[in-house]
Amino acid sequence: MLDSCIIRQDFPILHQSINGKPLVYLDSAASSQKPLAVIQAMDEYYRSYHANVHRGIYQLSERATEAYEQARCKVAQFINADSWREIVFTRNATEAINLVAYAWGRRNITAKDKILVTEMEHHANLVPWQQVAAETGAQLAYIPIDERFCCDMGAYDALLDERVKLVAITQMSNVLGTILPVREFVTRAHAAGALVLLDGAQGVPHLPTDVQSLDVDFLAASGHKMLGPTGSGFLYGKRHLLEQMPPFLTGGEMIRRVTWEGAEWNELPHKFEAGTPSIAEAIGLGAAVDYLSGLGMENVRQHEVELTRYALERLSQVEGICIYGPQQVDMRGGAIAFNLNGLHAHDVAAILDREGIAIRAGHHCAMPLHQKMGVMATARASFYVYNELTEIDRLVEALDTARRLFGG
Amino acid sequence: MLDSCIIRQDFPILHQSINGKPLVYLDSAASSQKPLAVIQAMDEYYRSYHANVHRGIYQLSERATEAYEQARCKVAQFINADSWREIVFTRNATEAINLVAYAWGRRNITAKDKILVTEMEHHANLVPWQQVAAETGAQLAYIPIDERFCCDMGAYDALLDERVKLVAITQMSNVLGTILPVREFVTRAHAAGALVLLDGAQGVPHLPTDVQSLDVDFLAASGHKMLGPTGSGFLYGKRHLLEQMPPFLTGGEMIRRVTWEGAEWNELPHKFEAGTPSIAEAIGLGAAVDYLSGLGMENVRQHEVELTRYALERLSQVEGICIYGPQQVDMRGGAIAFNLNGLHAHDVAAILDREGIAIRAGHHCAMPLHQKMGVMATARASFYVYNELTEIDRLVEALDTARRLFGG
Amino acid sequence: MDDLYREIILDHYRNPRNKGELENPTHTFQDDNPLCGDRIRIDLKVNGDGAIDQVRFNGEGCAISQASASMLTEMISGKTLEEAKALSKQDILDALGIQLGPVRIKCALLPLKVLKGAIYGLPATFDEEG
Amino acid sequence: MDDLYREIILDHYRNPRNKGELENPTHTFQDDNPLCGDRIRIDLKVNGDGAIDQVRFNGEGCAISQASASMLTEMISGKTLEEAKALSKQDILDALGIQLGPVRIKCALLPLKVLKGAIYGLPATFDEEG
Ligand SMILES: Cc1ncc(COP(=O)(O)O)c(C=O)c1O
Ligand SMILES: Cc1ncc(COP(=O)(O)O)c(C=O)c1O
Repeated sequence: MLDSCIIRQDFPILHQSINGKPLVYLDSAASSQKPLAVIQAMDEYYRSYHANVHRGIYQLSERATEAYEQARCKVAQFINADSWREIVFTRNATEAINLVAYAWGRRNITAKDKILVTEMEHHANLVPWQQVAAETGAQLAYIPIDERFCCDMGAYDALLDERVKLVAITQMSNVLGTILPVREFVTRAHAAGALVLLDGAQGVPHLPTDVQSLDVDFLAASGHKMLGPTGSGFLYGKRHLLEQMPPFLTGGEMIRRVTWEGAEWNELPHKFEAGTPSIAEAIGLGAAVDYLSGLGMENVRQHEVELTRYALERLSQVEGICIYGPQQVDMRGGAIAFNLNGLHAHDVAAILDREGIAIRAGHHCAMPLHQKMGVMATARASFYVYNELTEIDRLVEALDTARRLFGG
Repeated sequence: MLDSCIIRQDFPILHQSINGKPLVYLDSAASSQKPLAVIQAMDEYYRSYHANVHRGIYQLSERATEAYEQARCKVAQFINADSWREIVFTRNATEAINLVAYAWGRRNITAKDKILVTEMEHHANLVPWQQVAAETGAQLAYIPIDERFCCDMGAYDALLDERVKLVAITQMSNVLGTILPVREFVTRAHAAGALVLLDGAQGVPHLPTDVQSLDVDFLAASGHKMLGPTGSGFLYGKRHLLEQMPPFLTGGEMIRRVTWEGAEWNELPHKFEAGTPSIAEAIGLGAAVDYLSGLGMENVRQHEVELTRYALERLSQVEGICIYGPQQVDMRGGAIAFNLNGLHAHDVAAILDREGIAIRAGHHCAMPLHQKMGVMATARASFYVYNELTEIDRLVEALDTARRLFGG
Repeated sequence: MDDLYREIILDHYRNPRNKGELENPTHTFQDDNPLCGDRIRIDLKVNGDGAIDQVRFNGEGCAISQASASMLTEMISGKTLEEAKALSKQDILDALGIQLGPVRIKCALLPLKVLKGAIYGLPATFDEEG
Repeated sequence: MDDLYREIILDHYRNPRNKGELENPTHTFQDDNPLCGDRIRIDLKVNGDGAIDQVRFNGEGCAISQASASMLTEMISGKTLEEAKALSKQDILDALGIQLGPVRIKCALLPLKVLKGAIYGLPATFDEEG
């Protein structure tokens, strides 16, 4: 495991008490905390070289441009993209998926086509495709999950006919923790002539991710879930696809030339970045990527495997608990959804908050999945590099407290 | 005038030297610098209460939600919106305009309709309407500017027939400095049955702006040009219009309910904010608005009037200079575009950079306007609350240096 | 141990008052909060004098929403419709007597929203501006 | 006073070499950088041995782009097409002998881009990755 003692020193937010108890932050699947390196990179930008990028002929602007574009290169390397031109900065994973839905989906999908998503998708990788389907007349079909909380690959094969234009799947479920066999999904999709969009919002922060070996066509990710600032996210797209796509948002920066009659577009990736970009956010994301690379993504994954293993073991002993998700740690990440018998998840979260423990409760932006599981809400604990085993002990104790309070 | 000595203490970036000379930052029209209050508000957020907003039942998330929504209220008050529900946070003004172009424009504008824009629009308020026109078959017409660099209101009247659905105009030109008679534009547009979108990217940072008294239907603005962080901007829209519009980006946060078949949308303004929002950015923008309100927008305007008056006077004495924009300070803001006879604007900017002076050179995202003025590029100096008269002296001296270098 | 779950709230949650449904209600309404899955239905029987003779609630959800519904039924039993209409958000929060964050406040106010829906025959809008 | 505008650059800018156009060029190309409005055209006359007999450039723009074009014409005069093809970005930057930021570097390289366009009959792509 990583030495979380050392890592925790880099995260100022963790050194506080909530209701007199040391904070235990178990909601990284919603948004991760930020190391000093990220906070300071942005602070330094604002204090010493903020300026608008790309068109400035003065030193502040040149420094800002260089830092902004360097951040792009770091992200490209982090996911092993072939070129920095394949990285488009966005506000979050949601915007990245919408970009594809607007600039590729609405142009390439027609009434006779099909889009496949899994039953465990986050709304971000579901509602945009419902909208594309509604507007184009295409059919949206769901790849079912089985009783082990994994995708039913036989059912996937059965759905995958030549009408399928796009398979949009998550790399890791934000509810169940399930890790999908992405390479397998891609091979079959490509054989059927479909493209694959990977929602990496949960996967990229927690798993080594290589877009070239996965061979996905698009990848969306959230910077703020991988130690980066809010307002940061990105889209990766294969270059020839991005080249063919029309722009999405239009305005300054993304044009080469504008006349009274119309406009020519800028080269990649600027074609997809209209207006003043989120400069500090990109720089912060670059620092986050450096931090993660410094730890090593294999080590990050291993750290979370250990936390998850221990958590599953300890949690399964809590009376009346129901855990939703795969049991085997090699098939899952560190987002663990559960319910306590007879307690609403909101009440569980509220009691835990009193104990200084931050977890999430609700549908986690996956309402259809919850409907399928027959519950309106679940409680969810999720881990990251700064979590340690003793925090899981605190979680388990607090759950016992909650059970006693409501049981009695 | 404002006491820029005191104000400058709040802007750490200004206390540096470029090539051994104290930095003179004259590019605030591209992006303003940030006061400590803004930098620290974001820093504090990341160090002490970062969490995802809106759905968290723990204290960090509740604090973050409260700060995020308070920032929205501050922005609403700053432009005197009727309700915080009329404020949608965006990355920048460009995204705000695109939101309207997608969610209102493409739904309400048809082949028989007309859109009017002025000849001095920034690409952000031009290219999106070219795209709407191209996709819907509507006609895009240009309200011409006259030899005083003002809109020809007679020509506007002549263009304004019952086919016009939208008039999209800038509050202040980012090249010419021209302030448009917005109320007048609106009265005539509404009489003709057209809506008005105001591009406030330059206006809102520099002029007291009251959306209710202006009666504009939409207002777009950039947070990063009004002392706020990068990645911040907003759209104001009249509530009944926003209510009627379908969402733009879809995903988490913006839904009320999702089923396998489709989704119901959340209430305003969340319907238009898909995915994890730019939380630190909104908080930073709130702090920026507090800072500006503390100075008083009337005082900000007056400060810039004095700077502009002095700058026009001093610059007009520079040999071989041509200034593009109105002469009267009451008709204009503090963005001053010019060229030196025989020198390319790039060379001017590069020489000025050697003197520590940051100005912008190019087409300033207004290529058609430059085409009309018969130049490929202009140099532009622009002012904000932290600029002082002596910096204008430095600018004028450096222009003389440039002239000598290339003239000789 | 805990302000949020005062004994009275736990008591109403564990032993809800007036839980169930009425056969022929004069007024009925149902709504939910999809964010957390709280669901509340309220049935009223109002007599000729405009007084609430009988009230029942049904539903599922967290302790706050269920306790709030149970307490609300006690507050309005025997009252006139006019008195019930006059109930404010603050009355509910006072009865609960706890501090609530932005998410939980929606749980607490759902029953009142449903009651107003039953009385007016329409979903009430609680605009936080008001 | 200034590295960016070394005397040699100012000299080429003020007194451009080989400026103008050729009557019957064997190769010609024109391109611009719309960001700043720099525009360059290059005409070549290549003889039977594949050597560049005559070269002219025309255009407008900033001192960097114009000086770069002027210097480039001197560099390729009398050279073979093969030698001209072999010219790299670095060769141009070395000739200018100055440090350039990301915006100005495009100005400096526009003439080379146009030259390659003339030789290959196609716009060259300068991918900064390469
Ligand atoms: C699997 C998954 N996809 C997409 C998203 C959306 O991410 P964002 O809110 O950054 O757009 C999330 C985060 O909530 C997620 O967990
Ligand atoms: C008049 C005007 N409109 C729109 C914009 C675009 O602003 P942003 O880059 O923040 O989207 C600008 C800024 O460059 C501007 O000056």
